[in-house]
Amino acid sequence: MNNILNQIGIENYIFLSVILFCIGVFGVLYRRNAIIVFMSIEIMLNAVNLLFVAFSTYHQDAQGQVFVFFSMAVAAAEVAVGLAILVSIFRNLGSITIDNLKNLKG
Amino acid sequence: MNTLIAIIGLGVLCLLFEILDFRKAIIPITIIGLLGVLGLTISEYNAPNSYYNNMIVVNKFSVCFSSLFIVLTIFLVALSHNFYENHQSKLSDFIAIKIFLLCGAVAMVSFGNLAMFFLGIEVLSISLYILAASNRMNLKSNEAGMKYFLMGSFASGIILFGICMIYGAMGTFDIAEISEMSQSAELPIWFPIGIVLVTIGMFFKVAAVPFHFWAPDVYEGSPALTTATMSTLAKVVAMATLYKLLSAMNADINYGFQMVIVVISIASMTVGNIMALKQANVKRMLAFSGVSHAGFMLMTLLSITTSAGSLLYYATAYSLAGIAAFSVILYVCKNQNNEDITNFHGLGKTNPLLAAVLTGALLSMAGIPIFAGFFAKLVLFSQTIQAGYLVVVIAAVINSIISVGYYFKLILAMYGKEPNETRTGKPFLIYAVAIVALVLNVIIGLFPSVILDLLA
Amino acid sequence: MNVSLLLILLLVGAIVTYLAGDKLASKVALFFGLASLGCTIVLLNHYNLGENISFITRWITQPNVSFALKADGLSLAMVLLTTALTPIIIFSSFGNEYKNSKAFYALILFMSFAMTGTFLASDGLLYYIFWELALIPIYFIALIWGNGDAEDRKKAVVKFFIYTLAGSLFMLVAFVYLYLKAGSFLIEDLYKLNLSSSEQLWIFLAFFLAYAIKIPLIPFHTWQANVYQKAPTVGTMLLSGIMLKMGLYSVIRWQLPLAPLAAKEYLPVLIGIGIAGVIYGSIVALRQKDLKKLLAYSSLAHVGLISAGTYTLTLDGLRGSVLQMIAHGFVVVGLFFVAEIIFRRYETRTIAEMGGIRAQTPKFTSLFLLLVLASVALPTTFNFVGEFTVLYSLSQINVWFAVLGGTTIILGAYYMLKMFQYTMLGETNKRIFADVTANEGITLVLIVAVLFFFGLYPKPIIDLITPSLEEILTQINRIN
Amino acid sequence: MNTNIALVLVLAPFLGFLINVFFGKSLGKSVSGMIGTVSVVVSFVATLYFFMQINNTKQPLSIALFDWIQISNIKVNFGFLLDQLSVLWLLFVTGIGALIHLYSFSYMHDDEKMHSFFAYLNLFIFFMILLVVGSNLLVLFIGWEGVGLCSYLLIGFWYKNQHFNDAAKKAFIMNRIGDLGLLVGIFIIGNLFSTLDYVSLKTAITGATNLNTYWISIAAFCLFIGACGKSAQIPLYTWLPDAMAGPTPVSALIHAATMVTAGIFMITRLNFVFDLAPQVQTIIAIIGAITALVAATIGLVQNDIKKVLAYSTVSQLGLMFLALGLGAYEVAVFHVITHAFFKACLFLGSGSVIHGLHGEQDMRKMGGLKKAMPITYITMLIASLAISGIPLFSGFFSKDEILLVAFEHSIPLWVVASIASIMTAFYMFRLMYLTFFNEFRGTAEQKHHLHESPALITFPLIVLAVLATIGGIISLPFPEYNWLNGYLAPLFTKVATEEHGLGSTEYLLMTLAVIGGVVGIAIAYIKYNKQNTVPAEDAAITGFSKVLYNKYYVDEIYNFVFVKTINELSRFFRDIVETSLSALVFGFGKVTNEIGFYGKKVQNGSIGLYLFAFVLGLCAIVSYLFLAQQ
Repeated sequence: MNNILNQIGIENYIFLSVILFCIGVFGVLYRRNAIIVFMSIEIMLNAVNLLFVAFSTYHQDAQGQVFVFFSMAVAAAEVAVGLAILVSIFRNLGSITIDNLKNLKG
Repeated sequence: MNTLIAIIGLGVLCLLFEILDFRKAIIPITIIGLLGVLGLTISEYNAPNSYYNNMIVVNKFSVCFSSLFIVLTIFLVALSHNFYENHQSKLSDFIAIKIFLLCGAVAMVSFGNLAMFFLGIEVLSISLYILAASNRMNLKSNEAGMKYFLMGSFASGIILFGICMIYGAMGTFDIAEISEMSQSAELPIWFPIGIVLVTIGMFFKVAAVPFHFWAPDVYEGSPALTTATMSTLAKVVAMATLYKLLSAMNADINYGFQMVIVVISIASMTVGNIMALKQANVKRMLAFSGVSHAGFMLMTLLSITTSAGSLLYYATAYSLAGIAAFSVILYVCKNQNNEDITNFHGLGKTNPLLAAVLTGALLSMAGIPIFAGFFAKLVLFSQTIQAGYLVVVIAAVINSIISVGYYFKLILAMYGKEPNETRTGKPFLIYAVAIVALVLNVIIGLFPSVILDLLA
Repeated sequence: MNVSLLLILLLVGAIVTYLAGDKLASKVALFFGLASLGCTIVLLNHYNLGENISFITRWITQPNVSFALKADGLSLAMVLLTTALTPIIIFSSFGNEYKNSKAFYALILFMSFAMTGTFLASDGLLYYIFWELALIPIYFIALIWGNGDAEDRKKAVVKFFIYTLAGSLFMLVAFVYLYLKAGSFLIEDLYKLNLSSSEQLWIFLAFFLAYAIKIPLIPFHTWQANVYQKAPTVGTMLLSGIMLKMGLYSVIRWQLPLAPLAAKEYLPVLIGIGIAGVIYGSIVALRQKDLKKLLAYSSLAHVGLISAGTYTLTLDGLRGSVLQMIAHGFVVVGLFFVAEIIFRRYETRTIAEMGGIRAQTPKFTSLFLLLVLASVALPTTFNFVGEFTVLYSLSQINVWFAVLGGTTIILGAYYMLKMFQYTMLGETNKRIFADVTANEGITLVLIVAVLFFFGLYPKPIIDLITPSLEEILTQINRIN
Repeated sequence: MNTNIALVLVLAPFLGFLINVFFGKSLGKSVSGMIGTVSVVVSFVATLYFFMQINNTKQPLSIALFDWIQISNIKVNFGFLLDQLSVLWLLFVTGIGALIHLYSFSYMHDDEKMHSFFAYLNLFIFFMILLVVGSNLLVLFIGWEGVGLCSYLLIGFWYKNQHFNDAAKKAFIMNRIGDLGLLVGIFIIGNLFSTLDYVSLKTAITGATNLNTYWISIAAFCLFIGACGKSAQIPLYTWLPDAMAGPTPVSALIHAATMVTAGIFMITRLNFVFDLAPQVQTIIAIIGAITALVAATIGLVQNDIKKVLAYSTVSQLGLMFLALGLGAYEVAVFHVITHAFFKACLFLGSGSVIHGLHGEQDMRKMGGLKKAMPITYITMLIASLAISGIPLFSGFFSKDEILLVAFEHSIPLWVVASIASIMTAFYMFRLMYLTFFNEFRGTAEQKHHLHESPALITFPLIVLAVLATIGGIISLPFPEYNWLNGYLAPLFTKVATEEHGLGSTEYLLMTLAVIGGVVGIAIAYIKYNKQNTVPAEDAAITGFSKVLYNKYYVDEIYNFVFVKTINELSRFFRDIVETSLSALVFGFGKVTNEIGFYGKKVQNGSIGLYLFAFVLGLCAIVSYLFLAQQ
């Protein structure tokens, strides 16, 4: 493990995560389908998870990996709630495009 | 620590009551339970301690804010009785969620480890997502929930990324260690980046400009009691957490960062107040007012080493006024489809007491003396001037003037117009909450030392 | 025995009045008004005997705020004005029926509580709190019990509230700044500060904004006429009789001693603003159609002169201003009451719809005329004593100030007599005008009696205020 | 003792005023009139007491009552000063006052508000006494403003007529213009000498070595403005003719004999100040001469009997100011006294005529009243002869002294004054002929009711006519017989005009003046008695006499230049400035509201936008902190 990190360098992990994170961000910004937006958020979270693991190895410290479990659990809970909301929106509206959600404004 | 466990126990108890069919006892028992927890919390005031490898740190700061949160939750629970009259079967769920929300809140001000901070913030947020969307059949509520959820989890992602950067820089999640290490000369650039990202995530939670756009929409769409929760409890929690985060990690608030805070603070006040002027929906108006108050509270970050007391005072004043105002709004808009200002016409004639309470609450928010809001602003101004930011204070003063414009719109509606409907019933709990909240507000207004000296 | 008793009495009075119910409210309020007047007189007696009737106790530790009430001659004179006018104002309202009168009278007493507090407070923050508190009751009085179109009224009243609040918030900032320098809000500690002249300038300006709006000085007066017109007469009396004196009093008590260098540097400008107010107010008053508006502009002119007197920074100027404040308080209350008496009978405030009243009501006419004469400062009225002293002090600065300020003698006579002519004189009005009732008569006679008594014998008041004004003057002239 | 009598002197009319105000109506007309008259008589008696005393002892009496106003360096006492001047003045104020009260008893008997008339008259006497006896300038100022007030009340006595009210208001305001001047003068004196008390002022001035004559001149000029207002001199004279709107006794008392001489009193009182300001004295003399001439020319063509007398008063006051300006104070005082006698007599006589004709004042509708009203005729004739300066009548002596003094100082002034005197003779006899000679020109109804006025009216006329005849003896042009100069001498710092005998020049001048007077009378006789001309109707008046008839259009000019301007200004302030100031304040609110309105459009409900703003904010902060800082 340590070896690989030495070969590749922590910066590259960071760059990868940042790129992944940005992909997630752009997904959230540009996609209009709620499910895909959820997935983009998941990409963001997973990018961070990746970085956590990398840092964990970098610091030779297990805390980072434990934190990943935390974040995964939280993400799961979040998505569960999100999907539930989505379902009720679909029931009321018959669509899951977030552009339809413009009743509240001004 | 005991607080946290007791609160969770209370939440579980709530859910059990439903199973055991003790529905009627839920609210009284919860209130009594929360009062007990309050006592328990206060007893720890003079006994700072840390638990579970510093996961939880109990100190004066956490005790004070936790107590405030518990008090606010008591009010919110008391208001639930009337609000959920027609949803008796779900009462326990709502109450339990509120209590879990409190859990998250307490965790957020007593964390000793970033993991605890993250957990707390997520528990709080998820509970709020649920509450926001809790009126399933109402599209507005759905929309509010969805907006809040999407933006909230986006912000959570940012916070998580920030935490990750901090971890990358320091190799630990423990606040005390981070604080110690941050004193050293050579810090990886990741650390400030992480701090900034976390701060931005928290700016979102307190709804500071330009991260505030969710607030009015979500406040408007959510059921009124949820709006009350968000605008009082959630806002105060987020602000306290941000404060604690920045002060506990001994983060280097350099000149550039202070400028950012100055700009965001002024922008929040200004945008919030100006936008509030033209609102016809009271909840929306209070949302923007909340944005501006966030701007005020952000001023405490400019003198972070000394301003804990004033933040506590401001938060208490603001949230008590908010509770009082929302209890009146709950009463007035009970059977209405909307919260338009027209609903308040003639309240001064039909319900003079409630009208007086709402007036008092609004005056407090506007910062008129003898109400706590005045002292809150005074202390804030004095600290900020001392920190050398006269500009911010001038901006804040101008904003206070603008804010009077919309607060008085509501007062005018209550006293200047004829009532267009009869209002019946005097729900005891709503009256009680409204009056107690306002009286507490006035008391701490008359004796500010009671609160200010707690964190001196 | 100390002055806090007076505040307690008024506050308790407000509460008891509210609890007494609609029927008894007016009488209970009058009782407390008279009781506070009695209390003031007793306190005055104690003060004259050299007893200490001040009251001070620590209120808030952090920030360091004290509940400090200091009674010196100046404060007591203003308190006397307040507590003397309050029962008169309450009594004057006996002829009217008010909806929800318990709240109405409670608000009057509450307002007089706040104003008394403003005059007594010797702690900056306490003073500020009373200052703001006084604003709230008048807002509601004008809003709920006012007259005219509801929308217009709302606009005027809200403008008034926001405008005055806007000014005073800057004063708050100034106070906070001073506090950070001195570590206390107590006036004695603030007096000890050594501020640079630029600091003084900013502080002066912050105070000036608050006071210029409250007094009001031109061009900050735009709220005044509308609010005076829209507010119920009782509210107008409170506003013009007492509340605007708060601003003038504060100039003497707070603004000048705290920032004397700025005041000295801009002395001609400040006096100029005051005098411009005299001329402008008088000229605008000439062509007002509404009686209350006319009186409002006359008030603008008078306070312009008073403020010019205070800004002379001489003992005469200050003394004349204080005398004129008290005199103006009484006369303006009387004149607004006259407007109310006419309104009770003719349901109008438009001057063109009046006229020919004199033939029907000799008593009322005489009293009205006496008030008009007092207002134009005829010798032997109290107003003359004040106006003369102020003009004299202006002449000491520059004779032209006295000449320009003295135009009030001419213009004041012009608009007041014109008003009197078209309201009272002329062919007998066809509508019946019942002569004043006993209540109305007593009120007017009391006011007139006060004006003429002190016009001939102002010595007690001069003796009361002079020592404290001298003290303030030494503070103004201290060398940093 | 003296204090008490002085208090009685001052307060008796005030008591009369109070009684009449509060109980007048219930007491009935006769009693209220009685009280009014008696109270003035009491004052007169008290005055006589003081007169005797002071004439004997030559010592002025100072009476201090209480401290009134206190200003930094000056304590103003409410006190009285009874000296030669004030007692002399009091004598004719209360004396003529008593006579006119008596006269009013009958004259106003038909008026329903007789008690308030007496109340006002009493109040006037009270203030006039205060004006005269005050020991300092501020007490004088009380009286000064007080008499102005009473004048206002009495001009507008018939308040149902708005024109009368306008006249009253005009009088008050023009007086107040003067009052401001007086007040400023008082201020300057106070600033210069730290006292307002006459006695200490005099000591301060006479004792001082280096006086600030510049400021003293300005003070004197300001005081003179005050005198102009009260004594109706150019440019502040226009109120006096209008003041004839009041009842005739008022015109006689206030606007002829007493109040309008207050300016002369004040200047005489402060002669030591004016003596230090020669330029101002010149101005006074010139203004006085011009006023005398201008008013006389206007008087030539007036048809209202009271207007003629009013302009005559203005003209005579001008002569007095001429004397004052030339430093001949005692001469001015002398003329004040004789003028009070004959002018009061003339006014009361005209009142008697008006009374007889039931309110008619237009001389074109009179004529031939000689037979119907013999006493009125004779007394008025005497007074007219006096005013025209016919030898042996009182006016001859006083006027002649003025002309003499004028001649000594400046020929042009003498010429102007002489022309004014000739005109006086002309218009007075124009008045006499139009009123009393030839045939009656009024309605038959009026003719039927023509009668001599009752005794209460004729008695004062007779008394005044006698005084007008013999009044000259108090100051005969022979030094050894000149009682007045000797009496007043202690007042003046400068030695009064050299006590020279009458040389040939003087006799020549005297003759010239007499001839002038006779010529004036002769012209009037030819035109209005011989040719029996009746002045044309208003519309038919043309040419220069139209300008004269319309008083040189001064009222119109004043109206246009001052009243209109100030009213337009007021309208401009009210409609434009006030509105725009108000709009400015509202503007702040409006602008913020507008911004709020557009802000609402930004908040369009789209999550995409919200998130975009979020990311934008994030990028901005991060780039500011980490890129801009590098």
